[in-house]
Amino acid sequence: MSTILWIVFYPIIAFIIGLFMLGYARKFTARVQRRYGPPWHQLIFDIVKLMSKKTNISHGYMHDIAIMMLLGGTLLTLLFIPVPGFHYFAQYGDMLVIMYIILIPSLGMALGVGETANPNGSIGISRALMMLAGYDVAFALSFIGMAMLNHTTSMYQLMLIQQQHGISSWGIVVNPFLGIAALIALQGMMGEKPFEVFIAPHEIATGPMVEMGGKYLGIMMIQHCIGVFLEITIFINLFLGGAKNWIELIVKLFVVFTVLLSVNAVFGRFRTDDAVRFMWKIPVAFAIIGLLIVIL
Amino acid sequence: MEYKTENEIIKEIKKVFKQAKCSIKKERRIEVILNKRNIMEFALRMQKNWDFPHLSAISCVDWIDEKQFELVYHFWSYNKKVLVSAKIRIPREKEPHTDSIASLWQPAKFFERDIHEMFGVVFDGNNELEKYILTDWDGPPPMRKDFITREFALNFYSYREYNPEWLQEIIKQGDKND
Amino acid sequence: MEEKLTQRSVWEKILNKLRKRSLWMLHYCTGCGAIELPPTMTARFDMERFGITPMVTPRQADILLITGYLSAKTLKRVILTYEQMQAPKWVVGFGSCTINGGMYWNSYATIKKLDRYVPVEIYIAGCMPRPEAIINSFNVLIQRIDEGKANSWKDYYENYDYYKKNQEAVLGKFDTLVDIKDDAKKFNIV
Amino acid sequence: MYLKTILLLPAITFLISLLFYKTESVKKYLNLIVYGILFYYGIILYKQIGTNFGYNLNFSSLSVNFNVTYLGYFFTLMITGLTFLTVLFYLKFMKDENAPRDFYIWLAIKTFGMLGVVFASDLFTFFLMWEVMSWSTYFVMRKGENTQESSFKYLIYAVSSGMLLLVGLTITYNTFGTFDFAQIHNALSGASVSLLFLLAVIFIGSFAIESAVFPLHSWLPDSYSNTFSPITSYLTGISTRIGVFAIIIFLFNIIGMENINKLVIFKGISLMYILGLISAITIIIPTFTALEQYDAKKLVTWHGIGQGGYMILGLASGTALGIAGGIFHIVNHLTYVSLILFSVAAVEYRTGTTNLNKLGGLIKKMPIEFLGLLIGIIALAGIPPMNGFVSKWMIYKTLILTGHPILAIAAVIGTLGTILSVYKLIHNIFLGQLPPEYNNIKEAPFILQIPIIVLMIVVYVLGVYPGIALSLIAKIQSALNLPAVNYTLHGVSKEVGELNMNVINLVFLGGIIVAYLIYLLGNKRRHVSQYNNYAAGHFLTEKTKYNFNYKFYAALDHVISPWKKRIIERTEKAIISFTENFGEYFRRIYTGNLNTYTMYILTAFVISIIILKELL
Repeated sequence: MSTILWIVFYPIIAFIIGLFMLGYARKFTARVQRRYGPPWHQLIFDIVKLMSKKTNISHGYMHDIAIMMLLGGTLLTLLFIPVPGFHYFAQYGDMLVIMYIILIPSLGMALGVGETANPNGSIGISRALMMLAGYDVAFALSFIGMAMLNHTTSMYQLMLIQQQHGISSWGIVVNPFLGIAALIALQGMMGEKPFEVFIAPHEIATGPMVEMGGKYLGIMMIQHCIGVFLEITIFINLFLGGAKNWIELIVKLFVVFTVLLSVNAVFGRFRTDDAVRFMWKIPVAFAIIGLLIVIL
Repeated sequence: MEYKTENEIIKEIKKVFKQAKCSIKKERRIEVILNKRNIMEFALRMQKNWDFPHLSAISCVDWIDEKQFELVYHFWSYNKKVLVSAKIRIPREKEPHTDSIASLWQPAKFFERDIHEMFGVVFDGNNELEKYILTDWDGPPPMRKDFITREFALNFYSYREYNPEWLQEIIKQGDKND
Repeated sequence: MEEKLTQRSVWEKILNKLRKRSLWMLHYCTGCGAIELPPTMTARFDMERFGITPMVTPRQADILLITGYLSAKTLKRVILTYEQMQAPKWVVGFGSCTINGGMYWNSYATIKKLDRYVPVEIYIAGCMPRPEAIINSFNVLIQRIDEGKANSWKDYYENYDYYKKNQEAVLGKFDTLVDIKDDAKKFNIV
Repeated sequence: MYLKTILLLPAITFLISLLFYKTESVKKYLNLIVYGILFYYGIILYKQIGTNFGYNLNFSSLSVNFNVTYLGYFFTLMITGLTFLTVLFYLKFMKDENAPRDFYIWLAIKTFGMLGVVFASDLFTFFLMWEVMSWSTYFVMRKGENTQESSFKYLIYAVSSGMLLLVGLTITYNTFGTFDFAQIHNALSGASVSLLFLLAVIFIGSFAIESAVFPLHSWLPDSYSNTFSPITSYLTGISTRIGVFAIIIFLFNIIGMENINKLVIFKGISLMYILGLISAITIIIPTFTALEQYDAKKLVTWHGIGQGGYMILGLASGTALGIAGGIFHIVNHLTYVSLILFSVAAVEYRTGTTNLNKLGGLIKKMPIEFLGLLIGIIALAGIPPMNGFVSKWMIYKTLILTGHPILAIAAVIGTLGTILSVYKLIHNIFLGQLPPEYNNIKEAPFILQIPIIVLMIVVYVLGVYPGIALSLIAKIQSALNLPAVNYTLHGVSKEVGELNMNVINLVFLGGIIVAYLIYLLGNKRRHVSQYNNYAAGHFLTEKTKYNFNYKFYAALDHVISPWKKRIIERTEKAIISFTENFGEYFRRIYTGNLNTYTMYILTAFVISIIILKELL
């Protein structure tokens, strides 16, 4: 019975935390630019406005299904991530499964945006996939390193191992190189400023979201809130020892997010091939050093 | 004498075009008034023999009372650093024709297209004379002097009445509280 | 221009309360108005406090900001962009050029009264209004949305023929592939 | 006895195609029926696993004998199934007038060859059937325009692989005096490591050529994609996998598990590790060359090589889970690659081209092909609900747990390359703007859609219920006395680290339903045409080409191009030019005038006298 309750409320909690994280993100960047910035709960207004739009356009049934695949895939990934108090699904699929399920939302969106027949969208998707090829190498490397270190690929076991004796057993403390590689890769995965080329508003009119309006953009916003929560929890579970209770998780979420945002607020935007070169040079180098430490 | 290069150029032009009236307006500026027939040859010589590779502009002047258009071709020489403005007169009818020098200079296509749109002068030999600024405009060429813009604008577009009654109430409120 | 106060359900009132705090702006930067926007967005005046951020495509935008004079050629593009936007949408005319032609009042090319062609919600007077005027006008817009009076976009659907006639008087026949009358029925706006 | 009927049926089709050589229409339907029966027998062969049947050739002491093993049954299912679907697709795809007359003859011989290889129980029959198969593959590949040069290239590779196999055959025969697998296996345990090593290199080398492993893969893309599309799908699906079958037989049947770890070169590096490294490179290089292909068939055939690398990587890992993953990947690959190529062929049937730069926006006209291609590419990229993911997951898990980081990283990079090129494939064909010339295209005829729908169901069912195939694979592993993988109906059981595809599938469907409810929260939506699009205020019409297909991953190209040295193409060109010069030099001997010839005869006469004097 409690699992069903968790299954229903866990996505809602994740959505609310993600909502306030994004509100915090806009306030943080505003404060860095010495202005007040929107209120914390700004996203509630945005999502309500988008969902209540009177007219909506779509370019075909694939466009509609893509939006459902986007949100459905994110909810699927969310339920597979162990969180304090709920790890029922985590035993059915390990980290490898999560690394692949995370691709379903982006594939779904790519198909939907492809159908809108707008080259801005296609260019955005091709850049997003190239960025994926860039940051996923370092992320996979760091995950493989952690898995080989602890001889398990299940995220829940990894979390438990890291919680045995406090801070000293955290992934990032045990093997800092893998941790830093994963952090840089996370910057790319979240699409934060230096690696934000695929939704560049000036060059390709927000890339994939060019033809998304009304409720389509609303659902994308909801997915973005859950996605933010989801990606950072993966990093926390792998390298910061997961969390025993929700307060610890929220604190860690905001700390890691501040690190990402501080880079995001002050950086320009890499070109795609420079971003991929950067991603294949520095984080991969860190990860390989970490791996060597693990093997030898 | 101070205008050495300018006089040499004029001597050269005079050698070929006897009846052209050349005068030096000021330092490094020469004005050549030609007959409309030999503008083509003049332009060819300017580019090929007299080292004036740069056609900076073609402009058109509407002499409405003399019922003539005046086309001014501005040639510039990088080495001699002199600007020669060749002027020709064409009659001011509905669709005056003159031959185009687009074959010599690429930019001439653009200048001639502009003059065609604004003055209605047709340049034979330049096949790209469609509209590009006033694409949705089907009125007369607007830069001609006989086209009075104000009168056209007043009756083509509708204006807001300048002093509507709802504005007066707001003004009255404004007077009351200050 | 009397406001038809539609009797609004409670749900509509709540929605308006939330909707008013998030307005996404698509500015059609023509004429000299565009340069007034960066100061309103950045540190000194900070428009984002009211949830107003610039957006790039008409699909995502709620406000279409016309920031200067419109020639016949650009008016055609503005109409296409306006029809690509999702209702409820509002046009904000910026500066005197959109009100009555501004200093180009006697030009043969520019249109003089914007709201003959596209329903305009707010006009901001000034031969380029300062950021304070812009923010003040946005607050007026927010307040009108809150009271449910900002219904100029319905006007476009209701008497589309009036607008179409004016547009074709200036621009001649053109097709924006958006069937406004059918939209009005399908989304039961009329 | 079903084994005889299965081997007999291709002979019948051979006769039919000879009889009705001219009348294409009759030949098509008859062949379809016979291949249907063949497929039926292939399925019910399950009851007669273990039966064998020998037939000795009277002109020599050698004998040709076959037996049915679980692995044989596994491959028969795949061969007969795919052949039936290809013949069904070919039926409608080829118009009667430009259909090559002799295609069915060579197809019959090739099926006979493949079935023979799969059932062979000793090296001699194996070699015999191997030659029949590789020759008939050359002729099957010859169908279609401009296939001459590329299929000739395949022939050179196939013949050299056959010759290598012959060398291996002779060595085993005169050291062990027998051809039978079992006897060789027992004799090998006593043999010295160097002999074992020599045999391993020869045999795996020749099989590697056939299954297009990294250095020897350059023949595959051109030869497979220049022929007609159904043949491409047939060849990519099954033809190269017989090489993998041969590697399985050689590694686990002849050498056997126990003396595989004897093959250690020095300290840590064993032969299996090298095989793993080669297959890792086979995964990376082809997937990143597939990125820039602009022809759909070439792109998918390049992936054929890449996926082959996964299979061998699974086999080389040596653990129960890894081998099961490798074998499972064979059947997965067969299903989703032929699904993709059948969809591409259906598109080609209607539009006439597979050039990715010319197509676009066909989703509105051919939705079923789009669905087929979509499910195919999800499986090819290895994304959960489909079957491709399960075998890849097994391979990754073993590589990580047995401590092969480099192989695991190579596999991950390979997957990334696959995801990128796979999206380009579906985007350039089905998404984006529909070019005006394809405005009045209809759906592909129903016969072409049957194979697509059948394969779609198979890919999805195998994805959610991998247990079906894994049960057969477990029997195969125990038959080859390897540790069998402990599987459940929906994945892998708890001891090895739980994977339950059904849970993933159900939760995904649940997520989609929740998303659909939120979608319904918003107001109605209207479908708009592709010309009602944001183009910065521009009025889009049919004349404006508003599409992004050409050079889809230009930025990644800038990053990768310095590393592309085209090593293989350059070595091939070097070999070709070397043989040409050598031939040229040798040709000068025949000068053509008479007296040089008499002079040759005289010198030959004198030399022979001298030698004879020595001997006597």
